[in-house]
Amino acid sequence: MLLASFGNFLVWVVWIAAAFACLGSGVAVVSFTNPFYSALALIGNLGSLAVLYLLLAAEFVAAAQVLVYAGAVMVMFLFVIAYLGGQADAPWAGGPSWQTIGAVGAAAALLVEVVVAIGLKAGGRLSDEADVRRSFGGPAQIGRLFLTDHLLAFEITSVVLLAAAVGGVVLGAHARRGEWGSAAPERRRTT
Amino acid sequence: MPGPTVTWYLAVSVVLFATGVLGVLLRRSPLIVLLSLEIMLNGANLALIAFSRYQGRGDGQIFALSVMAVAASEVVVGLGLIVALARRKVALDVDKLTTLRG
Amino acid sequence: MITTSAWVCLLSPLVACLAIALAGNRISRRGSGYLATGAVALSFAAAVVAFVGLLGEQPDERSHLSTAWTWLGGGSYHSGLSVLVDPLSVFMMLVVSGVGSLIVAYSLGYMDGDDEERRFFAYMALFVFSMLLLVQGGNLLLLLAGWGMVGLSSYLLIGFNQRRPQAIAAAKKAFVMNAFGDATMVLALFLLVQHTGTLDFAATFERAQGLASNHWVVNLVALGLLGGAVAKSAQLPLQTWLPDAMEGPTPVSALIHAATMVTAGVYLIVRAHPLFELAPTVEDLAAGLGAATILLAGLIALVQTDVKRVIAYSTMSQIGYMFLGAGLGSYANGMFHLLTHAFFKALLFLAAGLVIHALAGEQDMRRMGGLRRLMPRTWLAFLVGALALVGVPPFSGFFSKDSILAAALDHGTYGYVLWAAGLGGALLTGLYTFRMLFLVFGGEPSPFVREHHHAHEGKEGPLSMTATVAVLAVLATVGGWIQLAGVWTPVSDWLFPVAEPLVEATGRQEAISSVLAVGLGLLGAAIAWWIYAARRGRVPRLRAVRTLLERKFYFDEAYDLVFYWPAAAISRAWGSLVEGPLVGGAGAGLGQATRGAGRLTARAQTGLLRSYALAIAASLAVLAVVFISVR
Amino acid sequence: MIRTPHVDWFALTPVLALLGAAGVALLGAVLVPRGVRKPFSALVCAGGFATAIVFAALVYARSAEGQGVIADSLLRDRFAALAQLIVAGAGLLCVGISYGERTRGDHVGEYYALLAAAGGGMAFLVGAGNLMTLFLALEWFSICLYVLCAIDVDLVGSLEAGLKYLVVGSFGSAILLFGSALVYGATGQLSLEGISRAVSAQGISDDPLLLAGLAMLITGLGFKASAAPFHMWTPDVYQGAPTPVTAFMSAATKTVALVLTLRVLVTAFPQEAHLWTVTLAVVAVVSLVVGNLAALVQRNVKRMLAYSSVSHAGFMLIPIAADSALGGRALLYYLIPYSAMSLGAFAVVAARERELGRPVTLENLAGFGWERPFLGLSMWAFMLGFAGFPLTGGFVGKFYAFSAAYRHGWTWLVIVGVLATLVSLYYYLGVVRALYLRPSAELRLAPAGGSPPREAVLQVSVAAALVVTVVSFFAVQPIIDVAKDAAGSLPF
Amino acid sequence: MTTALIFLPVSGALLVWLVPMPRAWVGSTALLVSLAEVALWIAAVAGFGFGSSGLQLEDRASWFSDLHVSYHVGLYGFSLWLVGLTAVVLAASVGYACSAGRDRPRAYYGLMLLLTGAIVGVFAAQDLLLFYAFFEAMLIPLYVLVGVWGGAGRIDATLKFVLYTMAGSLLMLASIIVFGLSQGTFDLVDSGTSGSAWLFLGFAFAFAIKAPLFPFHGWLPDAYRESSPEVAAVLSGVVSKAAAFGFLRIAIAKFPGPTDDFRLPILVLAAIGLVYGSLLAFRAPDMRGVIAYSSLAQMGLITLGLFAANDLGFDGAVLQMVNHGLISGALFLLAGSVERRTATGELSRLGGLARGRPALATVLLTVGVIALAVPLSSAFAGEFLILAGVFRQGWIWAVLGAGSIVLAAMYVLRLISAVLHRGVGRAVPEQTLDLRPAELGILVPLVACLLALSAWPAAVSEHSFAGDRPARDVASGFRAPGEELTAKGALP
Repeated sequence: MLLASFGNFLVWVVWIAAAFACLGSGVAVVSFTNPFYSALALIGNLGSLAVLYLLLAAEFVAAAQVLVYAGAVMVMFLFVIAYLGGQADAPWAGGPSWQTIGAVGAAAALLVEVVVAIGLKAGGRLSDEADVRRSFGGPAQIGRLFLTDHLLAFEITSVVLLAAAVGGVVLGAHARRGEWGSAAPERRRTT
Repeated sequence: MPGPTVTWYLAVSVVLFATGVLGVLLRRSPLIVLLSLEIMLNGANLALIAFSRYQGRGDGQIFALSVMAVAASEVVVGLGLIVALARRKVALDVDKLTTLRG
Repeated sequence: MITTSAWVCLLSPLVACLAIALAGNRISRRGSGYLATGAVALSFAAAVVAFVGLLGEQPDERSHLSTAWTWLGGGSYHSGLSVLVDPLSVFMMLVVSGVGSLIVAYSLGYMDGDDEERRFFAYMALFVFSMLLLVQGGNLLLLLAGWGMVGLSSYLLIGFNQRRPQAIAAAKKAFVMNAFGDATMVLALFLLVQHTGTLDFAATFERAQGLASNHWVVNLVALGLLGGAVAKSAQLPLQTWLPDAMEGPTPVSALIHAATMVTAGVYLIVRAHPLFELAPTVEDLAAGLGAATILLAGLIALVQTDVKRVIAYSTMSQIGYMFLGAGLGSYANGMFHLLTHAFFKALLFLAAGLVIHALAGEQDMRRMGGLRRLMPRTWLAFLVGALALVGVPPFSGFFSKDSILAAALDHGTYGYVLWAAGLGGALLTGLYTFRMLFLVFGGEPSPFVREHHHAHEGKEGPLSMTATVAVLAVLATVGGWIQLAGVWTPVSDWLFPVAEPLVEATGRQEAISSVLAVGLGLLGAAIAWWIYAARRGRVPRLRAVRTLLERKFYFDEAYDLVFYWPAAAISRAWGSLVEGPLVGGAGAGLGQATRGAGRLTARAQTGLLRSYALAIAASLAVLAVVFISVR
Repeated sequence: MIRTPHVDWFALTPVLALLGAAGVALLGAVLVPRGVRKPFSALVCAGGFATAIVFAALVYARSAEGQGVIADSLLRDRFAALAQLIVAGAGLLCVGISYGERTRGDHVGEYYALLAAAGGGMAFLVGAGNLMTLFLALEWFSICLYVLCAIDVDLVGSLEAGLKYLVVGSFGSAILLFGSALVYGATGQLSLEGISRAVSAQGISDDPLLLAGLAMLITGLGFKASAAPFHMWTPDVYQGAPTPVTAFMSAATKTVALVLTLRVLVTAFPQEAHLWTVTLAVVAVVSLVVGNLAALVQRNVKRMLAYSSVSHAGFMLIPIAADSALGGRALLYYLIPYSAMSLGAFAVVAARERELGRPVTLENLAGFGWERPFLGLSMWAFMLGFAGFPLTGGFVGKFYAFSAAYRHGWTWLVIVGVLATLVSLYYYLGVVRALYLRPSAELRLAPAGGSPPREAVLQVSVAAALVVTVVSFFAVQPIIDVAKDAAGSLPF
Repeated sequence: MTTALIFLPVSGALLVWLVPMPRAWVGSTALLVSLAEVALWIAAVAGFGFGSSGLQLEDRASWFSDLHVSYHVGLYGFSLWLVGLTAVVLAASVGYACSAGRDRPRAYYGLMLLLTGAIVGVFAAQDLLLFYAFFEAMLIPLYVLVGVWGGAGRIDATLKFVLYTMAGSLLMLASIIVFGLSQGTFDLVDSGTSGSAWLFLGFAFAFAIKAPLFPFHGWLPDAYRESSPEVAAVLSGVVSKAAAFGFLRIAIAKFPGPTDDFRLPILVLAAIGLVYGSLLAFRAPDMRGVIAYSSLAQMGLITLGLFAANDLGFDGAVLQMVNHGLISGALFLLAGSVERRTATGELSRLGGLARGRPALATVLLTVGVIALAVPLSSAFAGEFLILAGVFRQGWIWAVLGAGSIVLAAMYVLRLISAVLHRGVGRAVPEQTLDLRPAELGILVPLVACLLALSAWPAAVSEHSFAGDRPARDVASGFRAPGEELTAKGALP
């Protein structure tokens, strides 16, 4: 009993730490002027999210999050940022424009609305969660689901990744030719 | 004292999502916009996993995993575009992408 | 037999008209004249046949309706394309085709050399057809059709000289004023259609009796018809077109604006007398208008300088007598005067035509004079016409006009007024007629005459012209002898089955009227002699009166003021205030506004990616609020 | 031991045909010699779409009763099959339009591979049976389209279009995803029918989470359908993207998005019909207003057509909002001539663009109708079809759409639609005016070396679009019968 | 038979477009086809049972059954006359175009023939949607005919024309949908009557613009001035009759209640239009302007007759439709002939054309005097019946009508004298030719028709409706006695 409540206390501590890290790094991503720092902050964000996933009994997802997301994807990000050189822009520079006001307003409105929705729901039945087996969220369960009910989702995911890869190749490939209007008539004249 | 309920996780996910929205709406650097999009997707992922736990069903996690892959794909294409734009010597500022307008 | 000849009478001028129109250059100018003359003569022959045919029947059987086909039908209303042959229509057929053939023949000479002779004769034939349709039409609708068609041919013939702006203007004026009359008539017809369901003469008149108690309807019907009659016959207040119509060639003036068309109003009143009799007020109005016209036209005629205009005013004045008679219910006398008037007025016009012809188209009396010596036979003919006009026995005018005056005496107090007006008219008639006679023929030849007069191969005109004038002179002399009131009344008897008179003057009334009328007429002539021939007196210098008369009592100006200018002003105002800004502008304004909105919408599309996302987020925020709050 | 589920491969054949074509084309990009690479990959892609058409028709014929595939993650029914037919047809025509595109350069193999892949994603999406496959398939074809839009990497406009599409599209997708998460949280279900069942079983039709999720789903779908106010990416992307890609997007993406909207709303949210019908009606009205007004002032033809597609989203949302079998029929009918007209119109624009070597505006379209009688006539027909004139299926489509609105009791929506049509006439006829009424002397572009050779393939595509546009007016009955059966798959 | 009447010209159009032939043959082929149409119409008259009521020469085929829309055509007496008017005026117009010569003959004549088919279709359609389809289909060729072959201001004129017309007809579409769906069928013969004022107004608005009635005539002056003369002849002579036909066949026959309720306002508008048009015609500076505004006046008059809603009014209106069609057609063609000779239609620069040009003078004079409704002319007959009919609704209408006869005399005479008479105008060259045989060959038949009608107006007025009671015929929905309303299409 005591152990359980201590466990819960510990969970709370971890949760609070992770949640604040998550939110803080999220805000940092949005606020840093240098994309490089933003990207680093996002890595922190992803890591803290992985902790939250663990608390939600999603071990496999948490692992994937760290490995695939924070690892592979963000490395790519950092490479590109390094390649392009960080071009900074100040999000709040130039005082509030209508875009800024609208952005803050819309984001705040969405936040409030969903929070209100959650609150209304929570007043009802959102607090009691289902009992789950220990294997919940483990690789075995995930694997089974991916190969049975969600086989198609699995396959689609691969197709999406393949398409993105092709896209990356197409867009990243070097090919220099003229622009509309200038190059085209020239070419025609030579043929 | 029970542990944090789904509601708390959801609150985090919503704030995260809103932060992402704010980033997309405010930032002019396409790189940071892409990062903000990632934050939005992660907010959604957190919600999915929280609900998955709440409902006791695994499909939310499956969904979240797929979303990760999708997010990666978007990043690939997005970065490719940004690189291509940078090669065209276009300033990396979404507010300067206004040849198409009106 | 009778109806066949009536159809022949009606259609032969139309055929001639179409033949000339279609033949174009394939027919010679002369040929077209002969064709037209022949056709009208054929009409006359056919009219005579019909006349003889009717004579052979009992008086109360003398009515034949022949329908070719249903001309117009709508719902249960039908009007046939039909001719009516009865004493009245035969009477008019004879006058129209008879005088018509004489005048068309006269035109052969008068129009000789004009390079648009064919057109002239086609129009003339068309006119005769129209006039015959008017008098023969078997129902009110066809009467109206003829009514309009004579207006049309009158328009065409007045404006025959297409290069003369005055001629074109006069033609338009005549047509439009007549169209006004047509319009009132058509309204009367609508009333009749609504209340009787038909326009056939017999049926309409019969059913109209049932409307006698409905004063509004019968009065309005009669008034509408009277409007048409007044316009066509150039009576007050629609008289102003007739003098202007003298722009037409002289034979046209003789045929249309003296002998036939302008008297159609009288025919209408007589034909539709059952309707008028239901509305005695309107009848009195008709008589009153006639009387007023007598005086007004006589007065204006005193100051006219154009020889044809003087005759035209005298025509108005004489038709005033006919209106007086018809309005009083003395139908046969009105018709009789119509007949004699056709003779002597045609004669006057044609004789004047000889003069004009000889003077190369000059019509101003002030430049004439002394023609008696140069054109003695013409002078004689003109004198006969003048005497008949003034009503000196034994010339034809005497017999017809005085009976009308006598009838007025049988009409109570109002009758006395009318009678007095008629007598005044007689005085004026003598005055202006002989003024004209003396101015044209009297005295020594003026310099102008000496310079311009040219004899036509030593004669006073081509044979076609002089012969016609001669015939008409004879007719103007003897034409009245077919009736002497109270003694010898074939005309009245002939018309009795169609138009039973309402008044019957006594012998004493006849005698008093005759003596006074003749006396006053001669008095007028004497005054004219005193001033214009003997040059012993002078015209009183009444500047105001003179101006009033010369401006024809300001009728033209008044009409311009009341009708033309307002219409033109409204038209201009609508054009600039309604058509452009409202009608055209409404559409354009809406279009502009829409395009403006479009420009604004497109401006919202800034090209800024972030604003696109913001639009989505903001819409989502709104949508979610609505969903959560409405549920 | 995992028991692999039974897979109804037949239901997947249209998708697989396209995926196969994409794969072969991709291989061709590497293996086939440069000289024949273009005809090869085009042929493979066309073959893929043609095969997909055949299979979709077969699936249609053999799916009188709808059924789920693999735990209902994919639905095999006539509704999906018909939509696949339209998508595949659009893809086939798009191949014809693309063939003459010059600037394809080195990436021709990848281009056709991505086109086929996008087609495959769409074909999958219309059958999506749960929110996960829905989101994934949406991303599948979206990512392909992002790349396709930007494939003219030499053109800043194309890249700009690609980036805008990517950012705004991902933004929309993220919203859709979050909405899916909320719906999932509220109902515990991902499958569309499961959601509806759960809602009625738990009596949570007024659940705020569910409703917030629904709002987000509608936003995400409205974005894909380019309905105002979620439309703002459309003009820029349509203008900037290569014209054949724009043609494909305007026809196929719209078809898919609208079909999916109908399916999701009707299948998963029948209990919320009182909310989403009104919402869609309002969105339709806003789309009509915004699309038509903004199109009025456009000079660039592609941009004008983009706004016109916004307004057509409005028109086609009307029958969806009507929430009835008639509405479903109306939508499915309307999509057929609409897709044909849209493809055809962009095809003509592409032809002109290739002649001139510069973007097509109303000014430089002058006299085109006389220079190219067939293309001009076709463009005329497409414009009239957009404007809802008779002799084109656009007329019958509008008629059905309005009928559905009236049946739903929304006469006001009919009036709005009618007024919007009136406004739209101005710019549609503006194109006809440019084609025929303006003398071509105003054109100062006389291409050096004479006009480029006529493209038989493009002309055939335009002819096919024309035939569909016109025939759908005369042969309403068979098409409506098909649409009726297809709409019958949905639980109205 | 009716189908043949509709599709003979359409197939002629296809013939002209598709069969290769020398340019010179195109015009004569088109002329031949339009003459064949006239011949076909004569055959139809010969086989027409004027005595019996109900629809004749009927053809029917289902178009799409779920909404009960069918291809249903047939003729009543009055439609037969209007079809004849169409055939004759279009034949004359095509003939005129042949004699004048037109650029791009294939396109031109094809469109003219297409227009013929569409107009005949309007008069024959017995299904509301089909009616609408034909009604709109008229606009398609007209838009190009006015816009391409018109005068300097043609582009704005066409735009105005089309937008105005469509504004009305789209509202009509809304009305059609509501009416058809609420009746359960779109068939005009099968459907019953409706008491809805809004629907009535929808239809009335469309027809009021098309006719046009005051104040919806904003498009009229430009369209009639800027189009080529033969197209103006068709516009004012025939196309405007489609509106009058619509009033008669749909607005009045299907909405007896609202017709009663709105009689006064419509009569007021018609009467204002009559006076207004006459006054503006009196002021118009050019030939076309005079004819255009007189058309406005005449359409007002016809509307007066229709909304008199009694035997005389209906008969007169039909007669006057035919009259005005022929008159206005002939006048526009004459205006065209004059403009070809003098290069202007401005009255102040014309004049003196009569002398030495007897054919021109005779024809213009004849048509003119018929136009001003001189008694004994067919126009007089028509006006007489109309005004006698409307007289029963109130004397004021007839008084205004009669007043307009005077005004008509004023403006027609002004026109005639300004063109034919007075001194020779500045714009009239000395060697100006008379009408050539080709022109006479076109105009003389028109004039002959008018003269024949003048001799026997009852040919039309008594053979337009069944029996002696047009009003009853209209009220019964043009059904043969005893033929009951078949509720074939009624929805459950």
